[in-house]
Amino acid sequence: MALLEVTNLGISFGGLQAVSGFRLSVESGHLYGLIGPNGAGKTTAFNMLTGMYVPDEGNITLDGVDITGKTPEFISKAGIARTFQNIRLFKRMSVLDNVKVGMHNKVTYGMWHGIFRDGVFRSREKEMDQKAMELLDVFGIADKADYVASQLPYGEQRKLEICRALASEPKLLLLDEPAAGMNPNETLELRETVRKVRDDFGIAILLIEHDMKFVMGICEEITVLEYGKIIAHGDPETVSNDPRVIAAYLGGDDD
Amino acid sequence: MAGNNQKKRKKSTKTYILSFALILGFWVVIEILGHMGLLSSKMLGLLIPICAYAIMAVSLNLVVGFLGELSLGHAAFMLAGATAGVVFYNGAGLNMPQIPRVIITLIIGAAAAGIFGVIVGVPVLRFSGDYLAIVTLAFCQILKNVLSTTYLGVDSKGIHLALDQSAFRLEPGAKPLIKGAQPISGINKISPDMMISFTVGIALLILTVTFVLNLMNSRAGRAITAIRDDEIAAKSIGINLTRYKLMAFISSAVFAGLAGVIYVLNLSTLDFKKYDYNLSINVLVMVVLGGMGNVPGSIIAAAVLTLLPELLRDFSQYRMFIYSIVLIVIMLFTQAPAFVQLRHRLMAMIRPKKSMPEETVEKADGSYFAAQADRKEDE
Amino acid sequence: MQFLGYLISGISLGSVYALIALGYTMVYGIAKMLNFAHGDVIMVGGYMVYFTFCSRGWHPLLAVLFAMAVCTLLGITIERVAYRPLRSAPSLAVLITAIGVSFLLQNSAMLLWKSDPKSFTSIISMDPISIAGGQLSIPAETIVTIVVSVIIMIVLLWFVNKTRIGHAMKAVSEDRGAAQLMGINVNGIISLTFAIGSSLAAVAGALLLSSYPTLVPTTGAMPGIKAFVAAVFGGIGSIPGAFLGGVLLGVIENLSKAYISTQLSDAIVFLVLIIVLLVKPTGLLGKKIAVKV
Amino acid sequence: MKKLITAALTGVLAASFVMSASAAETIKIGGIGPITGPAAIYGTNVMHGMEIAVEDVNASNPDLQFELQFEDDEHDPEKSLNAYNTLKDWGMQLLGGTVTTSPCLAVGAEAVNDNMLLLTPSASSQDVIDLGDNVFQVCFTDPNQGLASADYIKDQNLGEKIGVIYNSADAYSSGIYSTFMAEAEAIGLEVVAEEAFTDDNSTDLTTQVQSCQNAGADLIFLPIYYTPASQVLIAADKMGYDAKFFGCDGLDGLLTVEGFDTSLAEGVMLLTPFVASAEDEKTQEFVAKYAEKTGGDVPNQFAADGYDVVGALYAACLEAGVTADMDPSEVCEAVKAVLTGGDFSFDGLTGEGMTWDASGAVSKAPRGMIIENGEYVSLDA
Repeated sequence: MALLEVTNLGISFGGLQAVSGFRLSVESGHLYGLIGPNGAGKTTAFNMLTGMYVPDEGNITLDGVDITGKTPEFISKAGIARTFQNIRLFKRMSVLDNVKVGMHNKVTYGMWHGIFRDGVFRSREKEMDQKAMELLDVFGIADKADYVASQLPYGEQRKLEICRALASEPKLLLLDEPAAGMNPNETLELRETVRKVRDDFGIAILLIEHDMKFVMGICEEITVLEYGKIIAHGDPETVSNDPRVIAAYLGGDDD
Repeated sequence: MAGNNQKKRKKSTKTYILSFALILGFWVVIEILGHMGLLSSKMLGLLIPICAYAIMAVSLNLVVGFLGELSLGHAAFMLAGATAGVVFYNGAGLNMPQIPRVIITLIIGAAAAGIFGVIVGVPVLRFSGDYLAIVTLAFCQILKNVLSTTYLGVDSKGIHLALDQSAFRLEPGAKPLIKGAQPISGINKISPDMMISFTVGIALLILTVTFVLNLMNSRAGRAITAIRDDEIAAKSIGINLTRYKLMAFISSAVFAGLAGVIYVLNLSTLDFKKYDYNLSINVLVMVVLGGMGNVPGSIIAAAVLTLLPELLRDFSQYRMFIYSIVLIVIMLFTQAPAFVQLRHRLMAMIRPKKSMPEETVEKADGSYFAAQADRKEDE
Repeated sequence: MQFLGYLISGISLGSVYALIALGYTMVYGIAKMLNFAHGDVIMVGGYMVYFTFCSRGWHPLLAVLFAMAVCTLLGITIERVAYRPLRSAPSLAVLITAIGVSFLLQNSAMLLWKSDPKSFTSIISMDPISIAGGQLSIPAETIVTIVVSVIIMIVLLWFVNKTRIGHAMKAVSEDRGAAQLMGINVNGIISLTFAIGSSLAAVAGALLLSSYPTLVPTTGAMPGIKAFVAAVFGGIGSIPGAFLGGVLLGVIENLSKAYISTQLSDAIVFLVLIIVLLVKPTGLLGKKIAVKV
Repeated sequence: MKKLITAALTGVLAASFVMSASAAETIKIGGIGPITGPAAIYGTNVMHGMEIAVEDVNASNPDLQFELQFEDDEHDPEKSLNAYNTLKDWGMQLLGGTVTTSPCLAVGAEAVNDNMLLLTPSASSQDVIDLGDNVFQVCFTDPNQGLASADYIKDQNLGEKIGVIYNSADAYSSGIYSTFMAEAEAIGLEVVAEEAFTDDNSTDLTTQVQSCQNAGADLIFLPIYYTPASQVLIAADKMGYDAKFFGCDGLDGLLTVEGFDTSLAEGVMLLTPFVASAEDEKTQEFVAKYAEKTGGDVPNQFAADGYDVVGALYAACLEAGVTADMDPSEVCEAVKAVLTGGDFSFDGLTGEGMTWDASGAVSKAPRGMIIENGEYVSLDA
């Protein structure tokens, strides 16, 4: 059985059908792409997958667990982590703390352990520090662990956000336009990072991206949305040759 | 990597050291001077209010600075704690030995404020921003108003509680504990020796500061600051928003309750009218002035703002006029971007070698008060 | 008939709240700050009318215009000196400064005009209107206040929605940065907002005191807070919301005084506020703010 | 910035070390009351009254001189304690204060601990004098006012159906109200409406007046201060409600509210110990001096109470032979002995032959007054 199984997912806002009939099957260790013109409903799909929106219809199962309409907290614990289109870091916390917050449900201890700073607190914190530094090291920003997140350059903020998502040890990582606003060099670097994440962590990655080169070069399977509906699905080559996709991109994309 | 870890530790340790050095230093100086008989009555009289306001400011900082929500009703928790404490202190606790009496009063005050914190927190935390502010203010007004019409007393027939004076009949000789809007009087001080009361106040302040700092430097505290910085991201990481918001809110209430108890025991009288939005705002001024999320800053600001009007006594009826001007000028000087830059440039001239990461550390304290502004943008 | 009497006095009080809340909501909507000193500008307006109309016998209209001019000047000065330097500072800093300004105005008034109360003569010299065969009389002040509030609300709505400057105000309200880029003079617009808000405060002061004639340096404080509550109640930033919130607040306050308990009326008013907000978290007519993920 | 604040704090501490040690040639009397904030009017009146009194007594006898320092408390118990401590540092030997009740409860408790004699001009709650045997009042105690009012209304048959409008958030007002209600019940006075307001909703009192009207009250008892009372009168006038009004000493000042149409106060009755328009020489002299000091203001009963505090303390000090070198506790014992000794009586502005008993309450005759043609006229006459 696939890691993530989405069937017939749909949601509407005030009469506007934002997404309908969305389906997806994701296997561990693979890279998936979700593309489409602006307003096609890609982020909305992400929001349903992560519990930010409650879908009107359809089913989502992760690793055999039904997560349809569950709270973000439940879904995060079940194993989905995400990043955001317009980076959402904890701006005034340190880089290290951002990652440690990511481990919120992985390394846990009760409030009173923290208040009394007992052995449990110390060992857990040590564990967190260690894991967090390792993660930061993977992304090459370990030397900036004490910086305030907002002080990082743009590209590194993207990296940190991925880092934070990975800290929750997800089975599936959702990346919402990870390359947005990056220069070609940074994009190239990011491509390597994403691959590395998939290989090192052995998780599934689903990403939304406008940069076609990026998507085509990295994803193994691509789903194309237009007006909330899937218009194409398949490997990069199939998708890029699909006349409907070409039409959609030539006609509708203003990006 | 190891170096970074050390630096990190250095940063939180710095806050701890600064906070405790401040409190203990204050205590030691006052104790020495007090025992030498060098303290003026005025200074002696200000000791407990300073402790109480410092506790209030530090606890409000938990909500405003760390959780990033504006509360205009912090005085309500102080009032809840003070009232519950006094009812015990003057009621059941009247004939107890002083030490257990004070301890139980403190516990009851803290518990009552905590319970009120739950009652307020559950509905209030569904709001944010100005709506949250107005609802906390509303709860403060409600509590004050309801207490001003409450009559409570004990006689041989048991406990009498009424919301109307005509329904309240006590046996002759029995003393009412709460009699409506009339201030409660006859509250003995913790100890006739101000130095002992002061030590109790300092101990409670240390308790508060330890709790807040430890909380903020733990998993729960990170969750709270994460919620402040970005609710949506915090949610996506699997943080239970309600749980941590309530945690911050209720902890803050509990300590406000403690502050209420020592404050009212020092004052010997409890007048519900005093605990209104003006008091909440005064504490808020301390928090903003001391720095959002800056614990030692809150303590210093509480002390300064408690002392300032007293220093202005010589100006007689002009003193509140001068106080308001000073307040505006301080705000402009510490908060206006133009002044802040000027200050930084001056600082840079004095300490030109300040390295980048250390600058970072200061910012991590959140002492540049960006909480409210950022959140506004997000909305 | 008794009920009608209570209702009318509630509407009378409510329309005063509405008038103050309109000023609050204007400033909030455009400058995005809670101007805690708004109530005290009302007080200053009240004193201005008192000294010109009540003491020197000016024509009421002239007195109100004079008060509006003084308050406008005061509002612009406050904004220029105390708020503008903090424009890009966090809004809490501005809030605290506004509280400082509020203290300053109250204490200045106390020093200038002493703390003893002054009894205000109504600027409206018409007789009360009797209805239902004299069983019920409605004070002329009530009618004037309601009419003036409605007119001001409509004018404000027209001004904001139909004029060039109004559009600029909306733009500043939506996105200050973008408005600046589009060549809108943001500082000018905010000054203008304060000018409008403060001149409204003068009118509110004159009408508040005509109905409730005690004038002391703290006269504006409590109505200011109540109007703030009313503005939130109606949906802060919304002009019709401020009006509706104000009127409802007055009615609830007076009806709970009349039928439930005079002692607990404050508690009841605030309880209703909380319940309404729980049901409708953005206030009665507030815009729903969609959080973009 | 932090350093700056720390430096300031240190400075403050240093400044507060210095204990005052001025020459002890005069007896130092302290006064505490609100001279800023919403209650400033009361404190300011008391302050000026005390100042005038000190000038008067000092002129009367060069051998015993008073020195007055008056501190602001903003009608706040906390600030009041600070004021008290400031005065202690100054070397205060006698305290004439505080003006308002709830601060007086805080300061009184401290004064009892210090054995500092406290004579309050106007903190009228019973709780104040219950604090200890060194706390005395110049004003009537609230319960007495409530009691006297109910009895007076009954005896003089002033009204059949009584309405009460009181400030439920104010110690003075609710104090009088509660004894009034108890006494009314005891003597069979019919109270048809009890209407409260608080400081937070006192902007509009029309509903309360309306309720009294609807209940058919023919006399409204107003145990409140004159400012809200003027609102009640205006509201009643606007709705054409013709009732009698009866109040306590708080109503004094009604006629002097700037801009108030005094014709509305016509027929208002009040129990008050002081009227500024009284013909007697003492009052006239005081009113003149007060006007001179304040640039034309008319004193209300608070000013007179303040004047009497100083006067009574001076007389008691003279009799007790208090000298400037005595410490506060000695002064307290001496003055207390005189005040409660049984044969001390003081003729002041607020009453002839005032005496005190061990409880601390004053005994003086309340005067029933009615306002006629814009003047107070004795009701008993």
